[in-house]
Amino acid sequence: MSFEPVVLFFLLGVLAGLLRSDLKIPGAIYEALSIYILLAIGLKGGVELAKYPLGELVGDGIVIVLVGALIPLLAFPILRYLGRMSRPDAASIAAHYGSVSVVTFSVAITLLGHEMLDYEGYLIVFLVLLEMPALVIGVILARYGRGEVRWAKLLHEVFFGKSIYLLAGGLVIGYVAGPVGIKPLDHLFFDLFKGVLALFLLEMGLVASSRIAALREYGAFLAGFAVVMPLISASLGTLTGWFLGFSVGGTFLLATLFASASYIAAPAAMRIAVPEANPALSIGASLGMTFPFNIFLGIPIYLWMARFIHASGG
Amino acid sequence: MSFEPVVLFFLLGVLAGLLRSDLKIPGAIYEALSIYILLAIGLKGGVELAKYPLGELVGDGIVIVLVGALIPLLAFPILRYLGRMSRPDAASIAAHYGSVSVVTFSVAITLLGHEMLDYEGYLIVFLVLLEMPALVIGVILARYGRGEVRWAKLLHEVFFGKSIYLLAGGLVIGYVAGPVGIKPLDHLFFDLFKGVLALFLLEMGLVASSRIAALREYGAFLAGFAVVMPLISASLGTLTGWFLGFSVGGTFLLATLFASASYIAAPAAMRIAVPEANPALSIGASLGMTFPFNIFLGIPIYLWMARFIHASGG
Amino acid sequence: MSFEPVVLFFLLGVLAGLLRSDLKIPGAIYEALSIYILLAIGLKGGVELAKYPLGELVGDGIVIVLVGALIPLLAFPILRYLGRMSRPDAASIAAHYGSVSVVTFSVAITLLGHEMLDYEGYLIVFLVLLEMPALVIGVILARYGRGEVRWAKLLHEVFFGKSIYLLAGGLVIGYVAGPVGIKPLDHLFFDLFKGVLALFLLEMGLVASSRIAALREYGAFLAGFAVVMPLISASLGTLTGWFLGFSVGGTFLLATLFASASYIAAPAAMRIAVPEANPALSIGASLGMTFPFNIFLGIPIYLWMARFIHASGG
Amino acid sequence: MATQSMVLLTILSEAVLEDTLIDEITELGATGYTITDARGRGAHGLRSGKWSASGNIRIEVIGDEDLCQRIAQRLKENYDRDYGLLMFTSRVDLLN
Amino acid sequence: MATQSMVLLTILSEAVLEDTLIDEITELGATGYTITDARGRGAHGLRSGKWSASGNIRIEVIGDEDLCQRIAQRLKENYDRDYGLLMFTSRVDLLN
Amino acid sequence: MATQSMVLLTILSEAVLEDTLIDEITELGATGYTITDARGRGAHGLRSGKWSASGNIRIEVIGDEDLCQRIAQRLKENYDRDYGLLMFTSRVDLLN
Ligand SMILES: Nc1ncnc2c1ncn2[C@@H]1O[C@H](COP(=O)(O)O)[C@@H](O)[C@H]1O
Ligand SMILES: Nc1ncnc2c1ncn2[C@@H]1O[C@H](COP(=O)(O)O)[C@@H](O)[C@H]1O
Ligand SMILES: Nc1ncnc2c1ncn2[C@@H]1O[C@H](COP(=O)(O)O)[C@@H](O)[C@H]1O
Ligand code: NA
Ligand code: NA
Ligand code: NA
Repeated sequence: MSFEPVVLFFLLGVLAGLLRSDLKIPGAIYEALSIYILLAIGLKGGVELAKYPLGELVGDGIVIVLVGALIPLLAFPILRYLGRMSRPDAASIAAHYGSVSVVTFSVAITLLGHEMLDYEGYLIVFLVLLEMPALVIGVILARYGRGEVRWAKLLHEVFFGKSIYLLAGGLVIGYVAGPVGIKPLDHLFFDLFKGVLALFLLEMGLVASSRIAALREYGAFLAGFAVVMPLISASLGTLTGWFLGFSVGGTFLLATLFASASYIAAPAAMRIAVPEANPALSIGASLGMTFPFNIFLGIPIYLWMARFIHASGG
Repeated sequence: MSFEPVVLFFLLGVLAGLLRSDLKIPGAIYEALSIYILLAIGLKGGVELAKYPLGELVGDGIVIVLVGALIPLLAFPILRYLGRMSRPDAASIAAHYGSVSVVTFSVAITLLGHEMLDYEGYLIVFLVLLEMPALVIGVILARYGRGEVRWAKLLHEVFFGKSIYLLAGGLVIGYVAGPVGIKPLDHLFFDLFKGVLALFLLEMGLVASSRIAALREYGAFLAGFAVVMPLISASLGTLTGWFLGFSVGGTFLLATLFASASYIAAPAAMRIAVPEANPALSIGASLGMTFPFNIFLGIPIYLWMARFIHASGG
Repeated sequence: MSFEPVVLFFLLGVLAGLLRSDLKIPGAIYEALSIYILLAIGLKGGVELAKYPLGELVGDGIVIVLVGALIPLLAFPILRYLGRMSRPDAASIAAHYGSVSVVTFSVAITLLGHEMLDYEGYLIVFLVLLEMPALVIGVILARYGRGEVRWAKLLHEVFFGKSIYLLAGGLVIGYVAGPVGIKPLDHLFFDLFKGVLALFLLEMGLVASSRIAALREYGAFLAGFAVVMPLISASLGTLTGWFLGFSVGGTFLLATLFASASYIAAPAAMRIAVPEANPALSIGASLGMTFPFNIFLGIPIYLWMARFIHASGG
Repeated sequence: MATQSMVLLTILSEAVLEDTLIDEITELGATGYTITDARGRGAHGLRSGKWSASGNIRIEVIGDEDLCQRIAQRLKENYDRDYGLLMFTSRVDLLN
Repeated sequence: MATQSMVLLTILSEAVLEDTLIDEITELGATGYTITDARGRGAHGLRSGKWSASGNIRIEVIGDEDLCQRIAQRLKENYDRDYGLLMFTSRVDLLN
Repeated sequence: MATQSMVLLTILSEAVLEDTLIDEITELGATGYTITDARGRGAHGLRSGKWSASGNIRIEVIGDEDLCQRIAQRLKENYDRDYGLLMFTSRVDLLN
């Protein structure tokens, strides 16, 4: 089985929350861990990106972004008409599922190391590129035909919100400095990465345990959505990766990217741009349900899917 | 001499406090450092434990826990009748000395690395196992014959208080993941351990310097107790280790475990379960006196004791 | 060109501030990063110092401290008479420029590693030794002939203020423990140094971006001073290093030391000792202008100066 | 603008009691509360906040006279003897 | 000692609104403000402060009756429906 | 429930003055105080709390009218000119 010990830290955090342990990770540490993870992933992506001729990536990039943009457009009618949710809620949740989760992605990369599978390193760029269209589509869905949109605020939040800003900043620094220039930073940003990820998952578990309760209040539909939607998105991702001729590792990563839902960047952006949406719903679904589903069950499934399509599709 | 440079950081902290330097380690950092140390020690213990057949350890374990339970039972009458302390104070202090200190233990392990001595790795488990009986005995001593005990709260605090929870959680994760699974976390949790311990000792020094004053108010008896009690406990530990056929390193570690007094887990539990005890007394003694005594003088003495009993007892 | 990737993190921080990103580094993390950097530099200096016979360094030390003391004495009349600043403001700014910046120094050391140039390791000691005379001279300049000086408070702040205290404490521990004793701390304090410096520069960038505005209010004179003064001081440092027979690396480091201006230790000390000086002026100049000037332009210039004087002065 | 006269109860106590006090306050019917981290000194000595167990918290509860009285009564009975605790009320005008 | 009677407006709201609220307050003419980090519970549920997006802030503004009324009015209109928000005033004597 | 009418003095000032102000307050006879970390803006400009030297503190002292006046007087004389400082009092009912 594709088992990754770091996810045990998530369980430890969830249990601490459910058992009402007095374990708390101070807010300042949470901020520091997420700054670290965003920068480290960005730097890694930038170093990888430097290995490829940028021009050749444009075609693949457009395909990936376009297919990615289908996800919120698919999620919205499900939520609005099947789930009978209010328009702002449906739009906000759709934006969360169109966005991506850096931590889910990190767990997937960690697993690839474990399984010694290569992957197309520049995929990290899509952590940045998939965020923006999803959020913009979410806002359009919420506002279409009614009231003005705070576009300036939203776009500012999308580009200069700390998640995207740090990821993109790391990408640029990694790209400019290259593997040699980054070398002295390797000890901090690469060697320690998995350990820090473990600590971050502990924190995520603590937070998620309080979100599971919130989710329960909103019934079975949302919980079901939070499990089925990632499977749909992952299937889209698997097909896209295979269509673009990616390796097994790359196909798996793209599926995971599509399947993951944001719980850091999207909540902040939606709170500003669609404030009438209830954040407990979107965060409850993405963090309380989809995130644990992905790291425990989804990721092994997506790896199996990538292997299956490569074996049979050959 | 068995000299460990990390203890100089403790001195640096104490001096900063005494000289009224404006050096402060923010609370959030203190929390983060202690979460790190508890998890790292737990993980190390779990990995070690996986090397032994659990069944064979049960016998030794029972002996150690039973002898360990003698410590608070011994300390209580000394404090109550020799020291004329109130029943709750005597009981609370007894519980602190029956409990153990993770940091003292870490300094001892660090010294063993320095001296290149092996030890029975599963001893780390007793950081968890010795805590519980000591705290329960403390509460019984405080309450015996008077008023009800908040058992539910106490037991919750004992098992799910963050110290025990993180140690035990780390143990389980380390045990499940094993040396190979833990490998990618080594950079964070093992390589950096000693450096982080140095920073934690700096903080401990700052805190201890403010506790020494508190201790002074309560006179010579408590200060004497805080030095003599560890020597008694360490002797018990040395005999027990030798009786169980431990190596020199293991005997020394057990002596240090017994000799150490808690200043993280026990204060929190006693504040809830025996609130009428004055926390300044127990923390003053354990952190202001016993902790520095142990890391500067006690640890070299206990190592000498272990070597002596092995040389002569052979 | 002598380009050091870590300075890109400073740019990232400045941009985040100017673009009003919501990126914030929590205060507790800022404190922790600076404690780390001060201790790490101190430890490194102590280990280096242990390699030299202390006695032989005294002569060089006196020369360096005396020349260093010229800097505030030079800066004061420029600020007071050319810049028409109030006496307290001129004195406080002079003290900042007489003091030194640990982070600028760290960037310089990092560059030497990059360029594989050796240097006289004990120069780290002057991070401590140059601070004191500059602050005392600053206070005398502010108070000369008017009102009493809070000497006790000032001297306490100078010696036990956390910057000097941690640097000096690290020096002593590094010296006492020596390279072998420090070895187990290397992973934390040396391997991670450059990565932590990158994070600290990110934070510095955030802070500096808010200071640049403050500087603008006070016009061109101060901005000019903040660029010209480091060049004067660096020239003094280059000559001194060359006169003392330092290597190219050592000459360069001394020039950088002289050229750097304090924005951690000096502001705290001046706020206590010369409270009527406006801190926005001194911090605006030293952090908003001189610090970025030094790390982007100054440091390459000073390296060129050191090489030039060694090539031609041979 | 319509305002409503209410009572603001401020509670200063030990951080270790946070969950316990919140349970009491909620049980007695408060519709909300606000907590900030604090440090300080009082009859129970210095609470420096330097390490986790030594911090204080500052709880604010807005409610009617009766609610605030009941909360203060309960906390006084259960915690005043053994823990650092200070409580005071003032009149405020609620604006929303 | 000369004192001046003023109004203290206390605003409890979501941390994510910090910059926005400060812009509003400044625009309406406040000469200053003070912010502390907080957590709490209210009609919008638990705001645990456990992670960045879930914290509250507590803003204090000292001003005259009129300023405080205008600020409260504006915030009520713009944020009360969609965000956690509680505002109250009290009389204080300014000492400097 | 027996209550006692007291004065609450709130002091907003620079974090760097913490030890100094506490010494003054204690010397003048306060039996206790409570401190929280803060940030803000006033006549001395923005104090963002972004880095150590730029934070504010918020000190609360409960005492009688006279004590609070004496503290305010002393702080005004010694620190008002050169440091960020704002002080105000209000009446509170002490409950324990
Ligand atoms: N006179 C006072 N003024 C302001 N805060 C106080 C005062 N006395 C006590 N406190 C606060 O209340 C907490 C508990 O008080 P005590 O029970 O007196 O130790 C202290 O740690 C302070 O934070
Ligand atoms: N009754 C109350 N007493 C004190 N603080 C409250 C109260 N109700 C709400 N709050 C605070 O105001 C914030 C927003 O309130 P709400 O809009 O009711 O969710 C909460 O998160 C609390 O911090
Ligand atoms: N009008 C105000 N309302 C609330 N807080 C203020 C006000 N003016 C100043 N402050 C606070 O008091 C501190 C010092 O004020 P000042 O001396 O005016 O710079 C500021 O940093 C703010 O935290
Ligand atoms: Na997605
Ligand atoms: Na013990
Ligand atoms: Na200088």
